[in-house]
Amino acid sequence: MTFVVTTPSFSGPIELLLQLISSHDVDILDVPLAPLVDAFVATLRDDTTELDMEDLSEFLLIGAVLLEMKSHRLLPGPESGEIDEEFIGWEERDVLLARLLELRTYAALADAFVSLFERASRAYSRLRGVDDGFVVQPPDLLAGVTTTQLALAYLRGIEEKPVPVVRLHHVTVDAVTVAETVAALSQRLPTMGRFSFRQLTEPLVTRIEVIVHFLALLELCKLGYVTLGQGATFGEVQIEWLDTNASVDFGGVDRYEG
Amino acid sequence: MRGELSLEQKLEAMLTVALEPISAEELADVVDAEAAVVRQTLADLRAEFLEQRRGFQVVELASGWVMQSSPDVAAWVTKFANRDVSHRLSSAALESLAIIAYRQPVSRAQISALRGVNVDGVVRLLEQRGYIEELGRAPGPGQPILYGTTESFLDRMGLATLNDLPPIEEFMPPIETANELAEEIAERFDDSEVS
Amino acid sequence: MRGELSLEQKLEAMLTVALEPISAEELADVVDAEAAVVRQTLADLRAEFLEQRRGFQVVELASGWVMQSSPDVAAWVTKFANRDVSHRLSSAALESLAIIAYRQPVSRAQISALRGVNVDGVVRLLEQRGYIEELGRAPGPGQPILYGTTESFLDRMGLATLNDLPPIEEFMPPIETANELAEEIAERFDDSEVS
Repeated sequence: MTFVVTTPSFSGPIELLLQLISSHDVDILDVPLAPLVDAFVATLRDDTTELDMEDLSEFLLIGAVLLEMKSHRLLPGPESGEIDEEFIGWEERDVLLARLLELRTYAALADAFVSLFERASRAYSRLRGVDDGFVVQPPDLLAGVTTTQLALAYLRGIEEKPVPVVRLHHVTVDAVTVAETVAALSQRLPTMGRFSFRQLTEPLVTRIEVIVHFLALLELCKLGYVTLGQGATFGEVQIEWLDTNASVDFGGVDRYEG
Repeated sequence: MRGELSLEQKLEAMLTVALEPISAEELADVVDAEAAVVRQTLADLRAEFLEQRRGFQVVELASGWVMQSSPDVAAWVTKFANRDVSHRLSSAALESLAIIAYRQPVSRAQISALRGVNVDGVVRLLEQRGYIEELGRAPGPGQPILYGTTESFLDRMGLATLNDLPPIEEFMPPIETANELAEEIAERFDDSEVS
Repeated sequence: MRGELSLEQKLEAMLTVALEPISAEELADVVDAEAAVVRQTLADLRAEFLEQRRGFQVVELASGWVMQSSPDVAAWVTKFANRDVSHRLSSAALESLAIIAYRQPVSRAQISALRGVNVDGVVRLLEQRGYIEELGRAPGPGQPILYGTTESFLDRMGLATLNDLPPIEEFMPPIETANELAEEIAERFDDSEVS
């Protein structure tokens, strides 16, 4: 399903909103974003709607893009860092041209890289090594290697590599619902004191898991079990469990599959 | 037929036997010669094998010198080489890799400012595949990680040093393209001002 | 500058790359030539390398033809092989060794799938250094060699048996334990589908 949003200046699917803003047909300054989020949360809490994680991430993505666009419009002056420093005083279109030319250059270089890679990968090195019959008494290459280092090397060795195929068992592992995560967190958090979102999500592997944790925390915050705070803009999100004796009521937590 | 053994002979034997690239210094150490002499001899050998159009070549990679089959003969060799072909990188990944290679040390924000899209995923992929690594952190707010290419990147490109990368000037778009682009941009700007 | 590839060039490349001796018939099959012609060309190559006093030679062994270091240079090859490498194993080699230790019996293809890179050279090195050995062959297509660790590996790690390896779970974050489990289950499913 797609999210239909209603604002004073626009009513329709959120993707369309983004499209219209991008093409300057709607001014982002005319679009209040808070009601969009409220509507989103309301949809989440509506038991009768079924959501999948893709729609959810889609909304979050579009929301983030809108937020960024709006903040760019609201904040004075460009802040894009060093890249643009050398171009101070240039017309906007000159900067754009310079960037396009540079990009074309790198795209051409990327092609050159491909031929270099291909050529190099067609050269195979020798595997035979020293022939039998040589007295080889090499030093012990394992000297000083502890069993712990070996175990850690194993973990590095099997670390998830980018795999171009979709393996179904990942889905099984990652199929954690927000409701389940709320339940799990309400067990863990009371013993953890004050900690950051980064600490909480450090061991998580996939982006979906992190998103699910984030949503679960928002849930718990809305339900009044935790406080979320941020010291500075872009600072770490700090999480603290509020001392409450009430047990967590899962009734209000939406159940959607990951 | 004994006689003195030549330096070429010793180096050839070692490259025949080695399972990993070896630096000129390490070879020099074993054969008891100056590293500079070893380097020159290896360069001569490389030229000699190339000129004789042998099926093998001596090459300097970032991690050292190796003897390998000549890429021209690849089609005939795969059956015995039985080695996996290098993973393909997407064009987005290749472009980011090119930016990193030529602008290192460079932060994700800088790459993404240039490419106009978020590059977190691509940078992570390049790092996992061993093409790039952290070189350190930039001073200033947020202390962003600075990336550069790895030795393994050069090895896989068949290059010894970053100086062997193709010169960037050769890849800049010709002046006509620049003019065309400039016109396109001007049109687009005018359009948006009208609407 | 390409032009036709010569028979010499193709044969040289194949011998450069091959791990095991290859028969003239097998070589002839790949290059699409008469075995007699191949045999003659190989004999000529052998004579040529001998005459040029190269550090490598092409020889016919009982099981086929190989390219190897020339016997004249044996003393230097021994020195090279025994050179005082202050080295430890490279981290790539150590990772492969660890995978073999924990997953044995395991094939090269399996290790390579886990590590995401080719491991032929590394496995060969570990075998030559006596840390791993062939345990047998897997059933199924190609009958790949299965590797395991040697007694000497246990000795050097100070372990009595493989059971004394530290349990890997102790080093894993919980999520990875779950993934690991899922992978094992998936593998078991794959196996049962194959067999």
